[in-house]
Amino acid sequence: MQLTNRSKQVSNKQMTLAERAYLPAIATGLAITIKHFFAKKVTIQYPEVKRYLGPVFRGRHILKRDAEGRERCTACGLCAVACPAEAISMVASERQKGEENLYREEKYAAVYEVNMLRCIFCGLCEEACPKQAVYLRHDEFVPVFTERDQVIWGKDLLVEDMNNRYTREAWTKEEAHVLDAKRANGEATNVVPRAIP
Amino acid sequence: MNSVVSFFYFLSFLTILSAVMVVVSRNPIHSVLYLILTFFTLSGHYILLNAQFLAAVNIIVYAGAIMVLFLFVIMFLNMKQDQEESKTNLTKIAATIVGGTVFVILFGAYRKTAIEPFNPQTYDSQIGMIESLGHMLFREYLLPFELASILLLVAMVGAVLLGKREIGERHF
Amino acid sequence: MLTNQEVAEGLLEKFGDQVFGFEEPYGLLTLSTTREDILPLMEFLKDHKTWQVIFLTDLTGVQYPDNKGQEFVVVYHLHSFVHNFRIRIKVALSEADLHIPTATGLFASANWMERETYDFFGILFDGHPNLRRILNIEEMDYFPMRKEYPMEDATREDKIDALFGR
Amino acid sequence: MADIELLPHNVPSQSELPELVEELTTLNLGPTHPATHGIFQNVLKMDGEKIVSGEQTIGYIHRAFEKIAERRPFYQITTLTDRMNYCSSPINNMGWHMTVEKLLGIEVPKRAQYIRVLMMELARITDHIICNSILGVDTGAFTGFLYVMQKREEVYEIYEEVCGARLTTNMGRVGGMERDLSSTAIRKIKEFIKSFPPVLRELEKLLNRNRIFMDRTINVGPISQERALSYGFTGPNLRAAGIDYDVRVMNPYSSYEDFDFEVPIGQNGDTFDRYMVRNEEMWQSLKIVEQAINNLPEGPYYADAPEFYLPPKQEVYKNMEALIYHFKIVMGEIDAPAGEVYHAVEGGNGELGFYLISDGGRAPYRLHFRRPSFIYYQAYPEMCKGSSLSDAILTMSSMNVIAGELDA
Amino acid sequence: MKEVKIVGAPDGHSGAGFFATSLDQAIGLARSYSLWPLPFATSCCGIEFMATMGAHYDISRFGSERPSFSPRQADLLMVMGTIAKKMAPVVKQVYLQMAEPRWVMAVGACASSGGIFDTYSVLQGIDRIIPVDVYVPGCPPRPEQIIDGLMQIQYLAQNESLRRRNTDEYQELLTSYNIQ
Amino acid sequence: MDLTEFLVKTATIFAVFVATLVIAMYSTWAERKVAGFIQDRSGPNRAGWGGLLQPLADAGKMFFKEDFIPALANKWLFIAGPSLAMLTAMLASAVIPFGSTIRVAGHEVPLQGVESNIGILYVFGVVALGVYGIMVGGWASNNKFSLLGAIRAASQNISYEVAMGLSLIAILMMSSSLSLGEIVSQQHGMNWNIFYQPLGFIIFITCSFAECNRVPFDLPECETELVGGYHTEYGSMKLGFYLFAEYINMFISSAIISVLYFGGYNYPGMDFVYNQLVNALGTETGHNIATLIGTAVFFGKALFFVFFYMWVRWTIPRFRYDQLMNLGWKKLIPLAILNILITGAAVLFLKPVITAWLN
Repeated sequence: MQLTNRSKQVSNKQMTLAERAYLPAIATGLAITIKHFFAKKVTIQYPEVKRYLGPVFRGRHILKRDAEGRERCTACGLCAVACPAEAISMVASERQKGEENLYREEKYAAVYEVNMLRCIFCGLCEEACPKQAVYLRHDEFVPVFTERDQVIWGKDLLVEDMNNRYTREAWTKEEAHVLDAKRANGEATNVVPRAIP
Repeated sequence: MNSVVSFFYFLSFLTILSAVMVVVSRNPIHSVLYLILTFFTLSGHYILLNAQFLAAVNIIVYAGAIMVLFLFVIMFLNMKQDQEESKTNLTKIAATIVGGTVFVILFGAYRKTAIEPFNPQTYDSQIGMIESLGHMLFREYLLPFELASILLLVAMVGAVLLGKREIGERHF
Repeated sequence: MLTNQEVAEGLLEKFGDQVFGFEEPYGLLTLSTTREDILPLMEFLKDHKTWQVIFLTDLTGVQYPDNKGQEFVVVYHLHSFVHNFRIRIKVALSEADLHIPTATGLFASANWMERETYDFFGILFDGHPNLRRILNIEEMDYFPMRKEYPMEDATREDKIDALFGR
Repeated sequence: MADIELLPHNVPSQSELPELVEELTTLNLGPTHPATHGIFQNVLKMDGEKIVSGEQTIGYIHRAFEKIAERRPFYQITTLTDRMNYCSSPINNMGWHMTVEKLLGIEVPKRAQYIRVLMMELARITDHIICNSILGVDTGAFTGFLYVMQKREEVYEIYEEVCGARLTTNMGRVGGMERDLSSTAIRKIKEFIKSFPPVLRELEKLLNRNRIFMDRTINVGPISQERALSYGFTGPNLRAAGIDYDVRVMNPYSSYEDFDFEVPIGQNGDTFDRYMVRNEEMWQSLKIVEQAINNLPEGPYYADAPEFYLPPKQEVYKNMEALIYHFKIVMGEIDAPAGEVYHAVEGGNGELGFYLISDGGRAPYRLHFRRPSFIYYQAYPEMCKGSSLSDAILTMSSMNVIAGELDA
Repeated sequence: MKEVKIVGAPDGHSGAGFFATSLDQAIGLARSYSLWPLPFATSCCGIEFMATMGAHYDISRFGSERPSFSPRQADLLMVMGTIAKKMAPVVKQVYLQMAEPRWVMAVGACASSGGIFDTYSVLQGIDRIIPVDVYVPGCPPRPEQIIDGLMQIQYLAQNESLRRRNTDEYQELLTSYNIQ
Repeated sequence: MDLTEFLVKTATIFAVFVATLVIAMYSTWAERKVAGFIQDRSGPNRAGWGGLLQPLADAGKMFFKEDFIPALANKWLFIAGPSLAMLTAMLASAVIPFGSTIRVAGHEVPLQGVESNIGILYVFGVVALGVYGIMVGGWASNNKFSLLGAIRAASQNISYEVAMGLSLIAILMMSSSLSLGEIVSQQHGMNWNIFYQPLGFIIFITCSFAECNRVPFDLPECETELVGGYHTEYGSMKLGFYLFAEYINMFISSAIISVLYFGGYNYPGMDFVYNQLVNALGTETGHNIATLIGTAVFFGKALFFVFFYMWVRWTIPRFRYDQLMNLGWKKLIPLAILNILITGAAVLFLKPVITAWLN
């Protein structure tokens, strides 16, 4: 049945004499494989060499603090709603007097838990957050677990450590876009090179 | 009793034992495996008789090819214990009589045969070797040899014809 | 090029008021028929000399629990490659009498799609050669895609519904 | 712990299968057999090494996509489509977005359409890479598989640059893309266009004209045009039978009418034809990628539809109106019209259709996926009947049945 | 290219001309570098396992590139992808067919907990039917994470007594899963 | 047989044994490394430097893995299978001439386990038995995949033995001897049989691929069809024996190929080297060192063929069963017979002419 004028017959089942004799094709194959035998290997020696995963990679979660060390999260619950895996749960709480240096907004998440085994790292929580609080780190994975009761991560593991802050080149897609344009013009130079050979 | 003789007795014991086991084993696969062992010990005897070529050919042809096919067929049939047909006493008695008769005939035949004693002066160490065997086959026994080969060829053609018969394409 | 108008007129001429509910949502000719006429209708479309609607693209069921007497709808999508023309046919069924003739005689592909529809909704396809569950385990005693049954697995341990307001 | 009841694993009993001569043996291929790739069971009745009849059991990874879709807002359904045909998830994602856009009546700007085409064609390449090289593995040639897998790795790097994940990309949004194509991504795509052909040619040299491979595949599992149509074949498998049906040509979407490409067809729908059609489709996809990247139009990468497309983050932080839209969209409270849409795209395996019924709520009222491999896999017993076990396995792998798509 | 970490000799008593180490440690070490996986790949994670086997990540560096599709020969059951309730008895069957010592790795969200598929047809984590040693999060996990999981299994293998499998705790664990 | 001779014989046989085992062991490592290198990856490199301890790790693991016998299997035969496979594989190395002679205190000790005048028949007989291990094991497992694998292995081995034997006859016609030692010494220097028997060589190497169950003839164990083939039900060291036997077979057949077609321990210019060494180091040491060089050359050739096996394995696809049989019966056997005819004609008519011309 001819439906378009773009069709093209691609399958040729007639064998030539050389193809019938097995050996030429096998010799070609052997030549290809021996060429690869002496070629440079592409393997990344993983635990020692780590690969740069790109600026937008979706790795482990982090709850950001602002420059003064206050938690950004205001427990609006958008991330929990946006989560297709229903992995995020939180309990909101009112900020008390004297806690202004701890929490940025009047409301904060007293409990913020992510079930790391339910999470599918789709990045919808990061996109849903209106307060620049939830991010998926581009430089770290969630480690493997050996017990099922380790997998629900509370704020102790999620909130950013002020001594070891998480930075990345661009926080939103627009920033990433702007930075990328700069880099293309040669203005920005802090490009982390890929670890692969 | 020197080492060769004791080895001979040991081999003979093993041969008879495994031959008996071929008959006695209930599992056909075991029977076949014992039969292979029998062939091995027979090859041992050939070597003792300085017929190395015969020993090797015995292993290649019988143990290596024919018994593999036996095993093959038995595996395909995949005999089960309960499917074994019942052996009536009549068949048992008949089998015993037939076997006994064969034994008596063989015994009678060999009893009359005079075996030449071993004489180191006239003994030709090359008698079982390939050269003498080849000379023997292709000079003195040329006609029987060729006849046997024709017989085998006919058998082979017949086997191929029988094997080729499939549904829808009958050859005869 | 086959137009919706042309096909609709042709069908009305042939089947009269057995075909009804003509619509054109997003340009796709949609019509309804009864379960007595679904097979003749599809056969007519398939054997039609010029239309040649020979391809069953999709077959599925939909449940409208509030639409009393017509709780279930079986939807057929057909396609004519030659004219690049698609048509959607619906048959409404009542929950009390969930039977519809099978299309496996016309299209071999209907086999599994009907099994899937049976598996999900419990719609019985009369004359189907092998109407068993296909995706779910045989021992399942309900039809999971019906609106009244829950989606979630009852045995999960690490989720609390109250936290999500769901 | 072990409180859930495990039901015995189902094997069709002797009585359910047709009456057979006693000599036939039953061979249970799967669900954990190495050649079934994904998971499905083939119960084959065999006469020696010849297959007399077959019966498939599927549903081993049935995940109830359609049920979940009824509980999720439109934008979360990409996480489901991702996992349907996981070898080419961007195609599924884009197909879903286009369906919703059709429902909402959004016109996507040209640049976004081109980026979508780029991603879809790269996805098609990865899909066919997997299928063809696995066919090689099933014939015993493992090495070619690893050569082309290196190239697939490069495509995954491109995805990573575009969306941040390798396989389950969650790419694109209703109304456009989630972010613009970065210069790194463009550079990588251009590198890929250069570096892919030599490797593909190597695979071709290893297999295509090797007599062992040709003997293994020619006239193995053929299907005629009539049977293929009756069984609902689409995509490469239908084209291998000689029917040049391609949704990209017949119903162009996302600016496919701008691109110049050919539709490869085979002769009699056997394994070799399927292999060759997929092989040629990789070249055609590469051609499309090349055209798209060279003619990438300037302009916005998302449609001007503030009530459906998330506003820029900077606006959300500052602007009240943007924040309200943001909340509405994330909560899924968009004003979708009621109606029903069928939209099809050319997936890795054929016509991937989305039949969406919306009642105006936050989630689809009913969403049905027309999954090509589910529909054509039922032809398998007919295709492998009378062939040997080895042929049956090659037929299966050349059909490229993806379990996620099969069972949904 | 950075120096590759090579396994060190196990702790032992070395002296002039002799080196003794406890059998436990030596065999643990041997086991950990010869973990033949049984890739029980049902869906997306299986595709990532292909990438792990591929040239870039190369699981063979750890001596585990020989996939044993026969459970008798496998040491490590890698469950990758969604396990539906229809599939669960098969997984358990495969686990029962494996010979000791055996380890189980649940790769990806679906195998570990059900992931997004909180539905009537999906098993909410394979640890309901078989004991799991290592859970790898991610949907699907990157090949790096799968290798992390493998290294964790190696660590378990090295630090496990030769006869742990006869201990009461282990028997209790199996009993809790109705495995004898 | 006096005691010294007995001890020397024992030592030689032991050395041959150990050499075979070590080479087979490291063949497993080499297989993984070669596969890795061909596929652009690095292969095992964690267990020891460059993964050199990998075979030990595998062996250690297998020894201490639970020994499992399926409930429905035939216990004795299940154990006998791998033992037979290992036994027959090990037997063949006895008659391979690894080098010429070593002179120790006036004695000439041949570097060969057993000097037999039917060496080649012996090898052939042992190879013919190799299939029993697979058949018995496959049948005893009581598993359909195993049985299919075993049956495939048996019919494949029997079929290819015929072509193999026929291709050998051409060599035997040229050398008019069945002794491997004799065949090697006839190929002195560069007078290798490959130059006279290219067709025979191709047939022989194809058949030896089939006898070793290697790609493209690995149907008895091909993963995608039969899971593990005949060893599906085997685990622990029993599986180890099967795998090990395969590598031993591979080494043995490589050694046989180099003995029959590539001159064994002969290499061009060996007379010159020999004379130089004898002149420099005396008849005893010089002779011994020359022999060892020859042995090294022999191992080089044999290992190259082991590499060739792996190289082919990772390059080409495998046959289907009927195609394999067609190739064996309909192509290789007629070709081998043709080769015999050509060789016979050449030996009868061409050789006298050439000899006359040379003289």
